[in-house]
Amino acid sequence: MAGELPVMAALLLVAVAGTAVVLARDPVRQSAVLAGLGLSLAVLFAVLQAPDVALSELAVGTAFTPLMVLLSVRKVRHNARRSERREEHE
Amino acid sequence: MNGWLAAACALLLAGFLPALLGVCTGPLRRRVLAQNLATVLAALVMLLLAQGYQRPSYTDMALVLAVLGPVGTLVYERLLSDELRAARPRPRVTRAMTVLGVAPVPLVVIPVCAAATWGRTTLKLLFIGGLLVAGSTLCTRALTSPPGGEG
Amino acid sequence: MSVLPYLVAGWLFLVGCYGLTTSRNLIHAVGSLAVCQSATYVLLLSIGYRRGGTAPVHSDIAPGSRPLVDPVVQALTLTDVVVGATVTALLLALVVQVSKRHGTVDPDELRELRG
Amino acid sequence: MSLRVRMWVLAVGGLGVALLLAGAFTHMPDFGGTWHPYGTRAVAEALRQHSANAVASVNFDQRAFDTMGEQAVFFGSVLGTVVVLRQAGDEHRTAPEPAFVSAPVRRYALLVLPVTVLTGLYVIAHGHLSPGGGFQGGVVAATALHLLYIAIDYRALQRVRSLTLFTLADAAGEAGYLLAGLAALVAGAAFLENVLPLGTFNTLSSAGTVPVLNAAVGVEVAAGVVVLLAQFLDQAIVIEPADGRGHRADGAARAAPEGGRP
Repeated sequence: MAGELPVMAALLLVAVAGTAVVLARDPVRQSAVLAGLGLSLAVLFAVLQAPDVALSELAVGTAFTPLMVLLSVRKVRHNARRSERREEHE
Repeated sequence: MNGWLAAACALLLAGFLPALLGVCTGPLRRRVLAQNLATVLAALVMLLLAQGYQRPSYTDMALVLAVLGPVGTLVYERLLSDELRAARPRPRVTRAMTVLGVAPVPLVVIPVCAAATWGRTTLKLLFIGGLLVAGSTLCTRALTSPPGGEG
Repeated sequence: MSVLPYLVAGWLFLVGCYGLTTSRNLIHAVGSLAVCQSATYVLLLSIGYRRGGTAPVHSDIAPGSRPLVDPVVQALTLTDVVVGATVTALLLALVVQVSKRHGTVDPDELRELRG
Repeated sequence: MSLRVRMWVLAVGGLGVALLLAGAFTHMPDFGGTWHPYGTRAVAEALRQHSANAVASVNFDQRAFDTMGEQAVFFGSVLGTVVVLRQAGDEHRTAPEPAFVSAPVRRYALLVLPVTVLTGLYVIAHGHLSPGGGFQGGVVAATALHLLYIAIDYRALQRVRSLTLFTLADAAGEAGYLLAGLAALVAGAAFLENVLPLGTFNTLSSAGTVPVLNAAVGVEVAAGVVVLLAQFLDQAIVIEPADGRGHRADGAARAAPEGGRP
């Protein structure tokens, strides 16, 4: 039972982080929490003896996904501002 | 469960969990600073796990994390620098975050180095430790530097 | 205890679905979908775990010296993590396109626009 | 559907799924049990094929055909993103603005960039020995290139990143995997069968075709991620919708069919 303590701790972290991702309504803040979920998942995979999967999750979760989300947010905000300006114009 | 795994558990619950909660709540700058701290702590947990499970090959995870973690933080610095620098943090906060991000690294890396067999693994561990210290210091500095502070 | 990891996987899936349903921003919905995806990773790897086992990687241990966890589920998960991230990218690209067309990414406003 | 109706549907559906999952979980093999019939056989097969990393052996040898499917999904997603985010006719490109990045960040990024690329290549090259492989290392190497954008600015990245070259590399990786499979057919074996000499266990040149397929995937993933991020960077930074004239033309074009309908 005591041997499973790391697994239990990592599962707790993943459950907390996953819930927080859903509850963070602002996409920019959500992307930071998503990176946190990626880290927690990587730790869980490491204690489940899956270093290959943990590497995969780290490679994708730390920089790639946040960069993509932030770039999308930037474009979406830009489009929204433009659309507002257009409505004011009309 | 051996001492290394116990240490990893303790670091996970006493270090990583608070950092994760910091990422989940609060204003954006605090979240990004906490995320940087969480990256460093996660890398240290990986090192402890590698030693605890007697698997030197697990250190690759810490290596990748040490290399990519600062990149993830700098992405925010680059794309949201206006929002992040809207308010200047107190110097005390800056100092505390710098110490929190650097101090645990030698506390973990040196014992793990001492326990591991001398050779390529030691060099790799020291390299990871150096990367973690440099990345953590730099990210904290970049995130807390005053607006328009380019040199 | 023996079902706790499965329960966490189920929880992640359901909470992701909740986020998808109540989302007011398509980018947030894509993030919630990523939580649903991670539920599958947790479930698969929990099935493959073996108490006292170690990774099925023999670069630093002798074959047969220690019990090993299941490599098949790990192989399934590891490809899906990377492929899933690119599918997320495709969804984000669609969101960008929607915002370009309609100037908003709120699903409710989009429904009103369509009439 | 109003929000209230939607919440009711979600509650009923969620409850149903939760009950089904709970029912299924109680009948699943216990967490951490010793019964792993597929795993045991896969490890034995990996050792027979001289592949130190059993996970890589499953991916690129025992279930290589399945990985080809995964790779096709990857390729398709990249292709779909390129098509969805391409520059439309009424959009134009602006020159990206130079950015001001503080000197320490710039120095750090330029020092770490080669280290990150090397880490990525190391992870790809040792995929059949230690944890890692083409999927993971490819993403690491591709992320490294974007340190140029983070530390300097987009123009620096554009100067280094030839999109044509990376698109070709993406296609070459996908094609390389197929060709390696076809080569096995030419050699008189089944598609994607491990036909190369197996080599010495736990050395770089072991496990037959596993490192070859691994490298093909690594090239494809690295190039694919660069192409993917290039689309997002272009959209966020250089592609601007047409202003003024083109804008009104767009509005007029949309108004015309609506006006003509009644």
